[in-house]
Amino acid sequence: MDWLAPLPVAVPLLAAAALTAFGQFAPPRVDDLTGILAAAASTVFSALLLAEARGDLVVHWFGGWRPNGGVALGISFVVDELGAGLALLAGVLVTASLVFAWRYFDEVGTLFHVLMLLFLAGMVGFVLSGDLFNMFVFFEVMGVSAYALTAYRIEDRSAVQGAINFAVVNSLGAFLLLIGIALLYGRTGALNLAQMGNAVTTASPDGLLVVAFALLATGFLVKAAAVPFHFWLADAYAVAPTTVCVVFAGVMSDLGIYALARIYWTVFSGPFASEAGAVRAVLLGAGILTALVGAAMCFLQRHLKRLLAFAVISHLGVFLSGVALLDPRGLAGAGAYVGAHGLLIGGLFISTGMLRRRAGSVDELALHGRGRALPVLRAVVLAGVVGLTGLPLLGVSLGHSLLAEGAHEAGYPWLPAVVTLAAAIVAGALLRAWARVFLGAGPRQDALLSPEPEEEESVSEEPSSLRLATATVLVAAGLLLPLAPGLPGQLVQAAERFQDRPAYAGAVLDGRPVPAETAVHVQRITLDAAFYGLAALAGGVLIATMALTPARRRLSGLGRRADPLVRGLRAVHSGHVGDYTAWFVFGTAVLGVLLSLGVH
Amino acid sequence: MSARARLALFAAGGVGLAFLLAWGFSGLADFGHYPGPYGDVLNRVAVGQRHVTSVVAATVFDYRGFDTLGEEFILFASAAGVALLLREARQRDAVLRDPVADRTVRAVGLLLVGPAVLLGLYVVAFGYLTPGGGFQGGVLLAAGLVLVWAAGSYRAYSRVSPTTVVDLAEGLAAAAFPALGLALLASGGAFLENVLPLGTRGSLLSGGTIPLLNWTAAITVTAAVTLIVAEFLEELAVPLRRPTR
Amino acid sequence: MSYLPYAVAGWIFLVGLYGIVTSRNLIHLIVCVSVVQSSTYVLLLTIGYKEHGTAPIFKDLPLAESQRAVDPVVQALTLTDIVVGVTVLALLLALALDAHRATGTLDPDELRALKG
Amino acid sequence: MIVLQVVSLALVASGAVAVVLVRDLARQALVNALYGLALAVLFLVLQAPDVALSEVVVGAIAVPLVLLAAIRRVGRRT
Repeated sequence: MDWLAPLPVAVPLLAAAALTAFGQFAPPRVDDLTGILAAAASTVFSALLLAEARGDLVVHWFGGWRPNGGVALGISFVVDELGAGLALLAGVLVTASLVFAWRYFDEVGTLFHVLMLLFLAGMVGFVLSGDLFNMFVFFEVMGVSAYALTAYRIEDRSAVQGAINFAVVNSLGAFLLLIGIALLYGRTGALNLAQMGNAVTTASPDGLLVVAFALLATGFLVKAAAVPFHFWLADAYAVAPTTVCVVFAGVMSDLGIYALARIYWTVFSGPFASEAGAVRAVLLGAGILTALVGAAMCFLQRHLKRLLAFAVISHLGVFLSGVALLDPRGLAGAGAYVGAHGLLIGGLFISTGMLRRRAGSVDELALHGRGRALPVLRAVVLAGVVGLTGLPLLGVSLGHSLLAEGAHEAGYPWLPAVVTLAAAIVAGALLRAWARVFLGAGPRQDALLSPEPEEEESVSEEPSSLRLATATVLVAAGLLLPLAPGLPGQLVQAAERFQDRPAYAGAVLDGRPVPAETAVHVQRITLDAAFYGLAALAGGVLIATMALTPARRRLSGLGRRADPLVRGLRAVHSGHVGDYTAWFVFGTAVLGVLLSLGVH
Repeated sequence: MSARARLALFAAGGVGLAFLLAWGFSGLADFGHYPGPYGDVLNRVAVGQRHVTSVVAATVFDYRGFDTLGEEFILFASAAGVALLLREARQRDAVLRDPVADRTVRAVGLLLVGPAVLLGLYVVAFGYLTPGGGFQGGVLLAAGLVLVWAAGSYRAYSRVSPTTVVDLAEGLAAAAFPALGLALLASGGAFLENVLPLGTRGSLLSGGTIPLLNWTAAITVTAAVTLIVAEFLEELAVPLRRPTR
Repeated sequence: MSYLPYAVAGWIFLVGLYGIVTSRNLIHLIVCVSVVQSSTYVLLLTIGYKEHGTAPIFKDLPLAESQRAVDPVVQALTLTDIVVGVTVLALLLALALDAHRATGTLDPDELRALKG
Repeated sequence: MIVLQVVSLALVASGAVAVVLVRDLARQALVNALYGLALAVLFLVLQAPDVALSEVVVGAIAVPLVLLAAIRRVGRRT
């Protein structure tokens, strides 16, 4: 069944090319239909691949060039469960967003749909590829289409600037990937991940390996928006069309974290085995910093899409922390988080899109009380926010529970408390915005929040039931995901296999089946995790209440004391591409030097 | 950040990055001592396995042909992206201006069209035997088409490469790559696995799928580069509007 | 001397970044991005080079000769890299033209609609 | 390492500096095209004729074309 592997990539590529060739002659709606059908087909193939990857890695050698004596001649897709799961998530979100976009992008002919399909193919190829340079190629397929989609509204100056910041910083990240690839190629004479891993299994972690890992990790962390490489994300997600944001926020950035985990476990886990503690500490530091900075910035926003963008950054920090534990439960936790989060945040972005179309704005203060007439949307958004915070058994709670177990095992028992703090602040911001928009709570002015340029649009349309249904389905799916039968155990088993380097190399290079899995016992939610989830929710309600009621004066008193910090944080997010590049260089150096010092 | 603070931050990071790069590069083999094995293996087996004389072409269109598929679609995405971003000039009916007024320059330019196109075709055709190939030749072919624009006038260029035809060519050629891959997959082999006869080593018909993919790439590249350049030149053909704010 | 080519690649990388950080014009900045990228071409090709090596193109050479040729793989990678470079450059330039159309400037100091 | 390689490496290293330091857009486009040719020479002496040919058609034809069009559009000094 390895013939399945190329299909989720080849089908959208073929559809994009055909749409370019024939779209100009086709009647209207053909672009919508082709887009949705191709994305749905890719989703189905990814789902089949996921089922196929349950038993064994799915390995497909392009051109039929099977490896000879441990040397790979060609390129392979190597599909594991976590990768197939991400491909499935990408397919679901692209399909949903194209349904949401029905009839909306007519003015540009087929271009929008062509780019969305290429974007999907890029994401899926990136997670399925077992070849480091091929990953770079798909990184760029994904990137080039994403930059263009971000600036869709070319008459909006912030959209164009957001796209420029996105394109420059991500391109720089891609160049770091290339240098890392060149270093590894110079050492191992290979590009296949399994072969590279075999070549350095017993090597000592010397300068070349440490630097190669640091550069590759940074390149992927740029995509995953770890602090201080995160600036572009808030800019791009705030301005991209809602349809595109659904996919950006729901899955694109997560792919960076997946790739980081992938190269660590297939290539570097051998030579770094004795120094894993240092790698863990550095990556965990980056994850925690990202979670907290993202949460703080989230609370300071009034532009709803930018607010959600910083929430995404905070969540990415949590995913990174899970992976950084270098433990199966931590990785499984990150996987569970990513799945639930992708669906829920997708639903929330669609909801902001509906608000914009209904009330002509995505400004929390301008929208004050204007959501009162939308009871269904009100419920959907609240459900999404609660699911993102961690109501026991629903939404991200499974992720949190697994991550907490992993943190205990890895010797970081305080990590869940930090994650809970970040989750509470994000929940506070989201609930504040929800209450202001949908209940009309709180004042209409708030000096604490970042000023936003007015961009009222004079549109007012009834929410279409198709769009409302899309948002509802995504939020419901995200909420109920942890209840899928057998999911916790499967995730942990998948994570254990993901971290089994010899089995991976054997399957890829020698066609050996991976060892049968051992049964694991996983609780759907631990008592600790239930407590932390409720604490985050309670903290969020408290923070939102304080932000909206007379108690806010006390909060702003607190705010004054923290004023230099807040102002500094704001000033750093300057929107200046030169600043972002300087931060990029600085962050790369810090990450690299810390890893070097830690490993040596 | 002030310009000075930005430079200071960059300097601090730059020193660290320079140190890191130096440390990493010091672990490489000395210049001129490529350790292998990937390239050495391909150099040994490619001519025998694929009956072409350029191992780079065999790598690009066969061993690592899937990279090239991705690369083609990067170019394809860029053409679509540029068309999306520069759509405004295309949509407005403005008075079109000729970019080159001098008649002698035009005549020289037109004279160059023939050589550019011939050179492009040659570079494409012999790409898997000698240096060159679909990409390099494709850019030359596109340059030939653009010369018609620069030397003639915008309207003449529009006649030589009307968007409809270029879009059709680009889409069909780009589709051919994954379609061929899927066809070979359906025939029981792997995606893009060659089943065609390999021909005599060194002849134009050697290499099985390699010449096919080479020409596919050439058409895609010609069309995509033409579209991209045309979008930029169209920007010049319409007068600049004052910014809205 | 044997590490000079790698040092040159590193140098180009940092020089290009310096250009981006200090640039006062988006088009200048975009060209600097392509300079950063060109360092990866140099690095890849120098890593695959062999002393006294020939280009990996074989007319009627005996098989043993093939082992004197330089690495064809890095050349294939660099070809892809160059295509990526020109596509990203074109896309960034298109974005710069849009920014200019919307704001009338290309100075990064003035293109800061997204703050805080 | 042969002399030709050292010379072309030096040329490329200084070419990159020149491209970055020239602030006038049209002049930078010209210097950038020359830098592309220097890279092509380096690739040639590194026994990579395919890559050199690519760099020539990209660096000396495609990039200058779009770059000059963009510069003409926005005006040389902005």
